[in-house]
Amino acid sequence: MSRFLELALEPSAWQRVRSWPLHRTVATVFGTGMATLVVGVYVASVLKVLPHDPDAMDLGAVNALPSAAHLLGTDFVGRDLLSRIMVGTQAFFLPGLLSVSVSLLFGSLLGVLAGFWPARFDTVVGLLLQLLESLPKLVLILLVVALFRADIYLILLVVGITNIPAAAELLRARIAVLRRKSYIEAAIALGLPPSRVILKHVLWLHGRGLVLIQATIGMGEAILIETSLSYLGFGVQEPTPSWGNMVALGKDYFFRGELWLSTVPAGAILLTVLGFHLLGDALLERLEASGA
Amino acid sequence: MKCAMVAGVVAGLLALSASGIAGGRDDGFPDGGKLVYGEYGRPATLDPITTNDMVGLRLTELLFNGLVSFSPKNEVVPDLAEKWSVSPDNRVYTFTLRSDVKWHSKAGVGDRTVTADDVVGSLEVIRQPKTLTPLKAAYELVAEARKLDAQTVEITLKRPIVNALGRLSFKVVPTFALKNPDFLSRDDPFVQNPVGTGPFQLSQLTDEGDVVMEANPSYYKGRPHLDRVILKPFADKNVLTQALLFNSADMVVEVNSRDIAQIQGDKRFNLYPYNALSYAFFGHNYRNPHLAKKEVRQAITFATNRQEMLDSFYSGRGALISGPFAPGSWAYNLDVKPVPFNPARAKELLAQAGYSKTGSDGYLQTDEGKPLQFTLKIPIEKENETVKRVALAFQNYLKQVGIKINLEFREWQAWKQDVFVDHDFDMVIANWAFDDSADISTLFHSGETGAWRNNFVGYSNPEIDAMIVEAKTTLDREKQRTINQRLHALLSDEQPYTFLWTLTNYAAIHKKVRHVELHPFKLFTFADTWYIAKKEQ
Amino acid sequence: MAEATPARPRPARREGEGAVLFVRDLRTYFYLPTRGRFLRAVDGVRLAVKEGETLVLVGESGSGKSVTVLSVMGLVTAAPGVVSGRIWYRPPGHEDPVNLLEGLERFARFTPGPPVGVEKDNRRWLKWHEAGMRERRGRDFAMIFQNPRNALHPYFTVGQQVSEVIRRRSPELSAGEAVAEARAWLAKVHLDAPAKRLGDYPHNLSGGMCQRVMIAMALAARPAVLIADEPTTGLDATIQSRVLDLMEEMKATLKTTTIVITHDMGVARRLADRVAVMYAGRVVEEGPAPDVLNGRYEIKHPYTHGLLYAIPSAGDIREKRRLGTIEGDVPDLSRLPAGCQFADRCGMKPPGREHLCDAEEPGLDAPVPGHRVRCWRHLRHPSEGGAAP
Amino acid sequence: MLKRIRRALLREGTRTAVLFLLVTMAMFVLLNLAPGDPVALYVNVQNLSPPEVEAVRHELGLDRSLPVRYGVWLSRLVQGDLGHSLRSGRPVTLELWRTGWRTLLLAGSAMTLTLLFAAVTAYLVAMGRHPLWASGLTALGYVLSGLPVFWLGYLAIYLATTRFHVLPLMMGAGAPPGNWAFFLVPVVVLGLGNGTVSEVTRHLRTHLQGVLGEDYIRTARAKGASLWRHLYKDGFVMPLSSLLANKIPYVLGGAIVVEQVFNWPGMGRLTWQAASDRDYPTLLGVTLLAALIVRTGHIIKEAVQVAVNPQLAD
Repeated sequence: MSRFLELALEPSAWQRVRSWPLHRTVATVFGTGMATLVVGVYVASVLKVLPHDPDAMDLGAVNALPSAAHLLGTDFVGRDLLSRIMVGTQAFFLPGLLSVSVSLLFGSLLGVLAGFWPARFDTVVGLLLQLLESLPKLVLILLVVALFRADIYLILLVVGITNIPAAAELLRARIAVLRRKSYIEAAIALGLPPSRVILKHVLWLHGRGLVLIQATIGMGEAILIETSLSYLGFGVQEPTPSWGNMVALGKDYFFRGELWLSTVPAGAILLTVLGFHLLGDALLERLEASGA
Repeated sequence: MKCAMVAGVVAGLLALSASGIAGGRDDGFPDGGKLVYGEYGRPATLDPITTNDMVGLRLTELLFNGLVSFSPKNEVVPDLAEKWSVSPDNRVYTFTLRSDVKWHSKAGVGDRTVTADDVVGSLEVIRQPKTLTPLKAAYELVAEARKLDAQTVEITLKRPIVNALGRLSFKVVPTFALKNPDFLSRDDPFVQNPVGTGPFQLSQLTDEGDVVMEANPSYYKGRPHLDRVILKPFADKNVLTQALLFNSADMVVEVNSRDIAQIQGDKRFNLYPYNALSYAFFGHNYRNPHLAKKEVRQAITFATNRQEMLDSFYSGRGALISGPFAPGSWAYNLDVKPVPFNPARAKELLAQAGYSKTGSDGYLQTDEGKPLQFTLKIPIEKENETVKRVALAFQNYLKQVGIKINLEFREWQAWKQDVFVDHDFDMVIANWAFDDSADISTLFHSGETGAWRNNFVGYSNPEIDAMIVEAKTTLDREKQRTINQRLHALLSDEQPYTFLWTLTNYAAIHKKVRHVELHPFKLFTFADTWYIAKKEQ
Repeated sequence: MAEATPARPRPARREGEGAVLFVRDLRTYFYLPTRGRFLRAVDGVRLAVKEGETLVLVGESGSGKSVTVLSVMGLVTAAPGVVSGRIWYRPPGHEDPVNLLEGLERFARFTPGPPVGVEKDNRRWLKWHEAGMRERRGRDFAMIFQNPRNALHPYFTVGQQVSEVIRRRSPELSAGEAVAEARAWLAKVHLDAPAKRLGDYPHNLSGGMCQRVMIAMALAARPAVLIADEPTTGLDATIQSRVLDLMEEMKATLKTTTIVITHDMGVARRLADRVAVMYAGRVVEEGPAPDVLNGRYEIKHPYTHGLLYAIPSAGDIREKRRLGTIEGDVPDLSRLPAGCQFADRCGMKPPGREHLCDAEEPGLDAPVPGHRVRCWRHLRHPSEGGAAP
Repeated sequence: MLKRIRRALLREGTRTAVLFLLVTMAMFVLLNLAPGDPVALYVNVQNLSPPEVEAVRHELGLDRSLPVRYGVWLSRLVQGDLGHSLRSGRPVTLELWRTGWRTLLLAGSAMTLTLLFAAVTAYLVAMGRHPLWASGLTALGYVLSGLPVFWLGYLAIYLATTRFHVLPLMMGAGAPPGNWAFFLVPVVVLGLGNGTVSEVTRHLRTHLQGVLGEDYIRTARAKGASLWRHLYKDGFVMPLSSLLANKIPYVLGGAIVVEQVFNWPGMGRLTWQAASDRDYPTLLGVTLLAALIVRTGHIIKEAVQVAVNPQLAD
């Protein structure tokens, strides 16, 4: 009860409370919805539940606008856009998860080290993270792609690695806050092994949100990175459909006014990334509001 | 395609080509005006020796001359050499140079004329192992180059060959201007700041990557009409077309086939077709037991609707071909007709070859009960998406007859490694660009199957080998033709390649530029005669 | 604003005779979007502070005392804060008081009781009100906050923060002079080595020092009304009493009209001339400090009684402990019961008349002059005749 | 204060030096893990016999051992010599020099735009001003962050050409005079389309709200002092400086794509070109320069924050 009055003293608090139902609820609902949809579509595509064969061409009807036969129209060799978009989820789904798990795994490891034993690890970990931060993602990816091969898993592995700092920093900050929380100190004082304390209190109680956030951010990024690379010619290669190479190929017809071809996948990207972003931000805000 | 670009350069520098209307500028056309032409990508180097892409090749055409050049009718015409004589055994060529050809006046070069030393030097530089140049192979045929006097050069060949003059059209560079006179490598300043004899001279290389060239006032054929020619590199083909449409460029050397219609409709531009003596093909790796079977190769060709692809991907701008020779070359056998599209026949052939059982997945089965499938390796073509489409369509066609094609896109360097060294592929899609000597020995002779050799499909057939050698060694043009015609017929039946088509490229040039003539792939050979009417400058 | 007032009805003035600040029927509600209801943080508070006297507001946290003064300061700008009522303030040297909530009606149609103040209009009013109040803050009113460490800006030196106030009060002073005066003020609040402190940042100072700086800063404004919100909260015991010493001293020397907010009866004892006890957004008892704080004095609101017997040791600033001593908890301010707000925690309902407590809330009335209380024990319902028991 | 800054710079500088060494090593190892024969870059290997290839390899010093090559390269690097581009033969340093500043111009302006957009939006939201604009801008930020940057670029060009009949390309020598679109459009596209706008905005907003909730802001208002004076340092300077430092890599990455679309002859195109050619020295140079830029950003941030926030001093 008294919390409300303390809140009453700080304007921002009211802003937050107020923005709760409007922004956050909508965001969370939309975000969750999109995420579920994407997963659903992914599963469907894996189970081959598709309106058309994504590779079946119809050179008679290329760059067709939506019709009953092709709900989203067809591409430059008359393949069904809807089917390809559905299958396109496979291009980033697992690789995206890979990159997310990489960044989370090492991120939380480093984060915990730096968070709990700053004296011992802060400098080392910090240096390591800064090393990763110092290398612009895309430059690094181009480097790797040129050196090895344009494999989406490889690319997103790199993305995952470059995302380690973000995850680590988030967790480190959380822990730094939590360590000052009496119950952690108490737990440690009570002689519980720090590892247990970390796992239970930090990772489990406070890390769950973190995982989700990283996941949402990582997925959104995975899609956009793949898209940029497709434009540069290093992305997922035809005929395997990816939203990226669909936009990239569609762009060739852009200036001729045939915007549809690249706008459909671009729209898919927008909705998905938007969904992930909103979800992630909502979660993050909740985490910030609840935490510290 | 890039493969073509490399092969094309080799070819390009050997090829017969036509030269500008000789004689000075008494044609009464006005001087002045500038021409901005858009290229996809910037040239790595600006000299004729180390450059290894088409952009550079076209550029050096503006900056340099060779001993001999060619008329539009493909006759060898004098260029730097005003006359020459050939020894009875066709091995020794003696050139007499013009005495009035000046190097571009540049700091450090001063005002020097072209001498025999330059010619001999250039040849030596090309042949010198330290020099990094794609031309090397082309000049292995030269035994020795000697300077007789300041204006006379004697070039001795290892063996007499047909059309030797054509091959001696290499660009002459001022060896005295090189950092190191006996070889040329890319860290030599010369490659970025070349000095030549051509109608235009390099004035600057802007930070934007534009290559700005100015008229060479003392060009021996007389000052070219255009004041400036500017090469403008672009990073995005679609944007390149936009640049043309928005007057940011007066010329695009190779128009996107999908943009041709739009430009055709535009009153401001002329489209100039030019036909690089080149063709595209699917190469079948004989090391694959299935592809080693003639029926399979034939079936694949029968199953592929090449005309439909040509029409839908290249808007029909080109022609189907039937054999290994450069279309339009004298060796090409017009009596052999391209294999028609006939899936039924393809199925028969496959059945004959022993593939009749169809698996659950709808693909034909091999004896091991695996689906009949091949891996098609495609170089990643950032500059040409259409190749992707061809590959896709091909995959689709073969699916109809029950052959499974796995597409594998490889980054360019890796692709070359796989194809030319490791021979790790079942099929490749590639493209040969030719010189007119119609020498296909490197493509199908069994002795050419090693690493970095051109017979990467591993085709081996004593009969063919014999014919190739015979055609190479004979000096009788007629005999050569008949042999080649037979070769053509045989190979088109053998189908070591699925021969696709030869494409017609289009250059789009603003109408204000007049008197435009284009060389098949060097384009700018006659640029010195182009002009822009006074009022349009 | 002064021009606008003569038109106003004057009963207000007769009531708050001679008061520098007279708050009447002040209501501050917050809209809770999640609940779709209003939170009645302050619900019809009535207060009067006379020239030079010190009024102490006591009550548990959540009783609305802080919000009351913040409303007076006009610091509850956060929409959807809805403020209503009258705050009569007589600037020094003026005859007529001005209503600080001037013009409220013009923006928000606002009837006492549940507000219908449309949020948008309310925001417009707040803007308008803010403009007026900014002028007064730091001149007519100055404030001392709890947790001085956080209340001082970490990025500015003590000197900057104090002299800022001084220059605002008297702009004619040069920066140098302002700093000099700031130094003087720091000396007045017994900050050791004031000259050196001027250049220090808050994080260089101890909590006690910070509070002294806060006090210096507030006093330096020479305000007509000084408001101290829990001045000792967030300090440890010894420091607390020193700060209180200081405040007593300042009260004696400067005679500033002061409102002190505290939950600590000890603080009230030391500083108060008058005391107002707040509960659930209302004043439940108000009168001279000695009477109200005297446990044996018979006129007493049960809640005050509870507080008195729950006086924490000076050291103990943990609210939980104190709350524990009065059974039950503060009612949900967004869903208030019909009768007396304290009824369900009250242990001393008037025998035989308990029904009143749950039926109807008593008004704040004076069984004896100058001492008001809101309790049926001391008041009689219109329904029952005769004098108070 | 100057002393504080100097100390901070020193600290940050040394760290940067260490990082730099690490980066170079990492790069070098990575480059040498690569398959394929670098010689193929210099020459069309098809036309060379194996011994000739070997000769070239030796010529280029590609046959020496890794550590040796690294050592040599590093010592040269210290003297500002990054070797020659395998593609053009020009010194890499020169290439970086002539392209670098363009990319800095592009990325810098874009970054400024991003932060400006975020700052305005965050301010409006946090202060509850012009709620319509606030939510509008927020929404816009989210949408822009969700779209592929090159698609936005194409859209921009399409609109510019069809609606306004200008071609927003870096045209250099052939440029029609006074064509500013070529500068503005890419900057806007990169500035709003680099995918970080929404995140930056959100971060800034929450931070700002936090600061507005601080006691000392309430104190300031109680003093009647100007809110801005007490707000800008903690509310804007601090977060903006760290955001600037943290987001540089993203903008540099986006620049690669945007430069490609708008024919902007900067480092991005150099990178792309080098990547497609396996131009080792250039790639190394680019990566190092990029890292250097990022670190510089951090140094600046460090200096600013120490200058603003006395607590960081000790």
